[in-house]
Amino acid sequence: MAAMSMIQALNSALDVMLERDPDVLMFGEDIGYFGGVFRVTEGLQKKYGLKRCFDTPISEGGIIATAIGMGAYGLRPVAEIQFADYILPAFDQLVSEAARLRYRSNGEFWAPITVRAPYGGGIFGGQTHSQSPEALFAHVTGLCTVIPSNPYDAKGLLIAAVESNDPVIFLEPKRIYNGPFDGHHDRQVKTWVNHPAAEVPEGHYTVPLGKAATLREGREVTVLAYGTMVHVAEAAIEETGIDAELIDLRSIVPLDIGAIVASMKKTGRGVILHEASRFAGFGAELSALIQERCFYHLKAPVARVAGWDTPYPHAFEWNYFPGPARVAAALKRVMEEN
Amino acid sequence: MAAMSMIQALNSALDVMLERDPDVLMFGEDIGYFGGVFRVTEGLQKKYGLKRCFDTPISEGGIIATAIGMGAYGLRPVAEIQFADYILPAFDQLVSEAARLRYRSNGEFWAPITVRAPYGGGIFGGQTHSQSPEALFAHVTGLCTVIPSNPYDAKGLLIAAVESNDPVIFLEPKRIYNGPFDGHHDRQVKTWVNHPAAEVPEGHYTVPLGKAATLREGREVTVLAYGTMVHVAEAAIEETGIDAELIDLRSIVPLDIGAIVASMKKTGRGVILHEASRFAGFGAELSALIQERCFYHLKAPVARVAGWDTPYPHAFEWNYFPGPARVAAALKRVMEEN
Amino acid sequence: MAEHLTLHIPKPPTRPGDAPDFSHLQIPPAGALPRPDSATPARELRDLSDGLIRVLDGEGYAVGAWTPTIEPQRLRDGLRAMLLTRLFEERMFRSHRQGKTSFFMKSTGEEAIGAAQSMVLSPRDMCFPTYRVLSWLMARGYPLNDLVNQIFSNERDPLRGRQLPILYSARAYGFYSLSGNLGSRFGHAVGWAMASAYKGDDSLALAYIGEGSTAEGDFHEALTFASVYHAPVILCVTNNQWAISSFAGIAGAQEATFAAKAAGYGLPGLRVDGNDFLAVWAATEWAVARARANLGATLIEFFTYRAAGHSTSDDPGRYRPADEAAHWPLGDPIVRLKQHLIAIGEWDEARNIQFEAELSEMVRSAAKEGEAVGTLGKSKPPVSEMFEGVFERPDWRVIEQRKELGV
Amino acid sequence: MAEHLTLHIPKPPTRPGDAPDFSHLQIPPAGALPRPDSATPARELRDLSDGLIRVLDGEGYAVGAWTPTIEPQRLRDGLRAMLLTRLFEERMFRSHRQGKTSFFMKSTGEEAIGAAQSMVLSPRDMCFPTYRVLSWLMARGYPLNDLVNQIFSNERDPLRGRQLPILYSARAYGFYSLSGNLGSRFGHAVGWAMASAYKGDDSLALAYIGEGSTAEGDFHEALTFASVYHAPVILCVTNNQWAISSFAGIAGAQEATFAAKAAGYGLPGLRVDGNDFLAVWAATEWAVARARANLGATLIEFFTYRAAGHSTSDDPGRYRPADEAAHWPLGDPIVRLKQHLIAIGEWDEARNIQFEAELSEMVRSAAKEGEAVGTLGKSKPPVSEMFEGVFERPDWRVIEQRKELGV
Ligand SMILES: Cc1ncc(C[n+]2csc(CCOP(=O)(O)OP(=O)(O)O)c2C)c(N)n1
Ligand SMILES: Cc1ncc(C[n+]2csc(CCOP(=O)(O)OP(=O)(O)O)c2C)c(N)n1
Ligand SMILES: [Mg+2]
Ligand SMILES: [Mg+2]
Repeated sequence: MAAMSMIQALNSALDVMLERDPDVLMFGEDIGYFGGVFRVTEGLQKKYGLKRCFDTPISEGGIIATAIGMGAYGLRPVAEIQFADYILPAFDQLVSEAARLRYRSNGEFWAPITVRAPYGGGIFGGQTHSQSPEALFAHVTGLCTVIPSNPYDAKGLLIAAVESNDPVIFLEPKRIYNGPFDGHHDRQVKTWVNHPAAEVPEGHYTVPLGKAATLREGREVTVLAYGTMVHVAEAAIEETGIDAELIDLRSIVPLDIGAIVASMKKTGRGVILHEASRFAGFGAELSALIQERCFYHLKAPVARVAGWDTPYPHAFEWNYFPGPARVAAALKRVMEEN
Repeated sequence: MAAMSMIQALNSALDVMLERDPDVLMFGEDIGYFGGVFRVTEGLQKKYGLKRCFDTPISEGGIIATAIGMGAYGLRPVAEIQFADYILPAFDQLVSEAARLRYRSNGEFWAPITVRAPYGGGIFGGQTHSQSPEALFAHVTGLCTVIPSNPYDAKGLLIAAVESNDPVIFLEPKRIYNGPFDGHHDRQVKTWVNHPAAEVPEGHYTVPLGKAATLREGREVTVLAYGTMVHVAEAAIEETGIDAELIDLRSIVPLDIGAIVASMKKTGRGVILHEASRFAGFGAELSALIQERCFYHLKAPVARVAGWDTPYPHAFEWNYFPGPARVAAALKRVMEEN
Repeated sequence: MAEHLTLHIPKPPTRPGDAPDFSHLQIPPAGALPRPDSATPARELRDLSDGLIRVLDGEGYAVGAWTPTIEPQRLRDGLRAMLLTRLFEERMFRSHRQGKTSFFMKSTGEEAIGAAQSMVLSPRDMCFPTYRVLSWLMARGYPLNDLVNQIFSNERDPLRGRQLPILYSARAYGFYSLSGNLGSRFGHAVGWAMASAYKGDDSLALAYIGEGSTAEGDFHEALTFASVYHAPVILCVTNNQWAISSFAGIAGAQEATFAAKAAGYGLPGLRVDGNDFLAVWAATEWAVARARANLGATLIEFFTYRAAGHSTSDDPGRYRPADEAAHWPLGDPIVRLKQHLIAIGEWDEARNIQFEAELSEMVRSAAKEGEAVGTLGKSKPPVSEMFEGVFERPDWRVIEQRKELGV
Repeated sequence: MAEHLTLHIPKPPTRPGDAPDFSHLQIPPAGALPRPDSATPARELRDLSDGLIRVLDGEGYAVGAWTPTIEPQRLRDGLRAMLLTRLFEERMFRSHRQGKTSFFMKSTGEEAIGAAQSMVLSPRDMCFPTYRVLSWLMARGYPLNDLVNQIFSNERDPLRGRQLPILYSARAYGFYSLSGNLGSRFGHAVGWAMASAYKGDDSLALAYIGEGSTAEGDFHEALTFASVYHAPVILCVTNNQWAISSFAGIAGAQEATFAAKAAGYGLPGLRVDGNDFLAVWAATEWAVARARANLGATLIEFFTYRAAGHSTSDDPGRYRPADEAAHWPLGDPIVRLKQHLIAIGEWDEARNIQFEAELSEMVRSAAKEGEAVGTLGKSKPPVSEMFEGVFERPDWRVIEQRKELGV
């Protein structure tokens, strides 16, 4: 067992899969010789050769189309999109092709592809290096969408994604690549060292898609989060002293509805978090599901804390980002009601 | 005043705008000489000349990129996408460019474009001629999304869209192009003739974006719908005899939150309808908003009736389509609770 | 310098009411072009993009360097596949008029392309089709019943009612899953071919795209990947002059040939008479040899004509001269192959009449059988099929919804 | 036929540790290519796509048919714009190291392109830039202060803190709004040009795209529309050999030139020495004349070299020989223009030294002024700016959210 950062854990997952399965290969912009702009594929081309991990033209649509064709042939391609913001030129490929291939061909063809993309804000990346498009994928029947919050999960989920026979969008919160981030941007930057979830086995293991993790049990309120917001939630819970149950969804499709409902029935109060802008974001689905399934247990309206309904603004990153103060305020509000 | 079908009303709106404003022009696949596969632009090329209404290459991304450039120059282009399903190759143009241009340039450039697309199911069009992608647009800050349910609104909303200085996605429920459709697919096909909303003035008028229409006042339950589902709702309300208030949202961005909240506070019960698949669909946002804003008025969980979470299946259209029986069942369920 | 700028909107030479006019086309005689070795560097092949590879002359004789060597029986098999396609499509088109299916499309005039290529390619190769290459399946003996059942969306529909008629999938016949959206599978062929090369396999990929659809970004992306990674793929543009109501000029045909696009990627671009079974065959053999020699992709433009309407929803008389099809200068591919077989003494009218009767009867009986199972709405797969295959294993949403629907 | 298929992955000739090697490049001498009239049909111009239009020879003399006629003062203005760009970028790069901004990118070695084109194009034309054509703005006298304030995202940032540094927008200077996503504005230029033609206006559009980004579908779509509608637009590929860590071969440069892509659209494709101010000028004049004569679009490939790292986040020593830039055979555009001015007797070293000092002082004082307003995080526009400009008029969501945030 070694302490790994999220980047190292992801690299290890890819390494393990390249080693185990000759049908696994990966490609994307700058991921070959250079090892990717975030260095997630560092060393893999050198270790496994040019054709197992290589650079592609700057053409996200072409990357995904190529991956789908390879997947249909029988390989397990892992495509990297350099930033999740740049996945949109491939949106039609993902929605009209990857997500629909199995269904429309009655299982003759399918797309066992994994699409990795650094995602989310908090790095002063401005509008086109900070977005969180998960809601767009969640609405598409036939796509899985995974968002890890720590190195252990990142590795286990990525291996599960690569081994899955369904197309998986694997969103990597880039702000927590090198250390957990609780939204206190003015405090010292942390690394993953000494974080319990940074203890990552060297070899093969999986974290199943569709299983949430209850990171903190609590009786008063349920907090649903994923990615970076899990750490923000932890900070806000600690700071408010509220006895909250914190659930890290880990994948939003498949969604662990059982865990959500059980917790909400227990606490009767809920706060949903995401970085993406609020309107028609994934929090809306969570809120609707809770309301439909736990209505008679609810003691207060379920709250959403999310990015504002504006594009991601460079200079106002910390006004936009739903940090611990906003989460704490929502927790208190939800506790005060009724 | 003339009785017009939705197609005629849309054609009339475009005619009025071509006549009034030399900066209005339109283009899309097969819309020129031929007048469009649904004939919405019929006669316009002949009347206004080749350059006011013309055919384009089959390239949705190119169509929207061209429209944005023209819009930035100062024209008011109206682009047709032949089916809403085929808008996805232009998704990046719409999200990363049209929606963000004004914001990122601090108002130096903007994209006063209207993107029309026949939309929704009910015509046995199979997977790629039946989809309802409105939720994907609703989540994108900077885009307006409009969905008319009748000829009068269609014309007034389309003129408002063309005159708007913001980019508008204008989704035309193709099943009601030629007549209202209440989901009783086994009954005789109706035309718009004699429908009150088919009385359409010849000239210029607008229906403002962001203003819902209360089509039926009621005290027991609020039904929120748009497009074809408005007619399904009417049928289901009539058939159940429940005293429902029916709100036609007309545009989902901007959303008439005032009308929704006022009605929900009055009735305390709600049913939300859309054709699109349920998960992370626009109904989720409506449900979440209601729950957040009307929690203490709610007598029962707000229900969603929507397409199933599968691709749109050709042979099972009527099993998939959320027809009057499913809506009626939801109405009854919502009335029975508590 | 002009007084002021003007916007150019391309227009076809003729419209309804005009006499058909193909005089703007430059049709070189059969046999005119040389046949460079298939290992020739792309930059030396540019002339092939502006010419037209033609083998069959006006009398049905094969002439010139591109003449392929084909066993007469194979030629008859080709004729059979084309004729079967023609007859089957006519029957199904009528079925649509009778309300037996929701939708149908014909490939009239383009049958040589799929038929010849299906025969040249090996069973291990994979074709990424458009909706207009049914002859590929016909040449490989795909069961007519399965086609009919898919078209009628009935209980025996191999795609279980999930897909619009004619959007077949037939993996065992080297025929990739079709879908309604244009262009988006062109790059899958490149990915497939790259996968085959990655594995040291010998399976090639072949993809089709309509000339109208070449305007999609996917086309360029596929060519770029094919070029950069030397993918063993044959990329085919079927230039049938029309994209629904839009003439090929709207896709740029007045500015350059579609084959000429190959040069920008360093690929050979062949321009081929698509109504000439032998020319299609020869060009395909050339591209196959090139791909198998690890020399990468070839772009082929098949110059042909969409003789029928776009689909059952279309009336071409609204946008082109009613009798334009009859004036297409490259003739009918079935007539031309038949003429060739007769010219070389391997066929005659009497056999042809019998042949046609046999094939018609096959089609008739397949249609009847399908009708017995059920036509649109009269029979369909179990409704539960709607919920299958969204993911490899159903998730709670489809399980719950299936329960809610009671199926 | 090969034994079995293999997958080809392109590789650059050298990597870190290797000696730089540009021997694979074919660099023709200056003045070698003819200059056909700008009304020449595209198909007669294909040789221009494979050659290289060069004007300045090794001694700084202008030679050959492409030699433009430029007033010496205009040449000095061009030199000024380039030098100012170079000095400004060096200063801001250092500011990034000092934490004064979040991000920066340099255009070192590519300054001739934006500068010459900005001067050839008229004030009414619109440029659709990439992030590497600051010299366009410099040539038009865009205020340095505004640049600095944008880069520092401070209170006076003309884009009100909404945009990443260097993603300027400057309508009055013919400079369209930049964004981080690559390629997606190339088609806007075509739309703009079509709009101008639609209105009978005389405004042209000019767009840039990196050679790496030509692989995006947007590139093809823009060329297709430009070709079909004869749009008065100049479409420029800046082939600076690198796309972050990926050499141009990953974008297809080993298979064909980028200029060669024009032929597939029936457009002229010029390949131009991008480090030669006079060649850039001449080629641009040619394309402008063509566009103004309603003869449509031109594709120009500028052959150049990205001498610096990709951005402040990049260390090119990780993927290419450390001293590769110094070996670029086409030299430094600033040095070459200066040498030319001296050769024709319109400049000397002494004036150059003074010139540099003046420009350095301008940059220094603009930087200082910006620093006085505030650097990253030390000063910013009012937070309420975050909520402005989403729509023309704010909707209830931003109104409520603004209230919630208390701004
Ligand atoms: C992405 C997309 N855009 C638009 C359409 C609508 N559409 C269906 S067929 C067609 C014309 C296709 O023309 P072409 O590519 O020439 O093929 P052909 O029908 O001539 O074989 C169009 C525009 C579609 N199916 N998919
Ligand atoms: C759509 C999109 N994909 C990927 C990126 C990430 N990215 C930023 S710059 C760059 C390289 C661009 O190379 P090139 O087009 O050659 O331009 P250059 O930087 O050399 O001027 C990449 C891949 C992006 N910004 N946008
Ligand atoms: Mg066609
Ligand atoms: Mg570059």
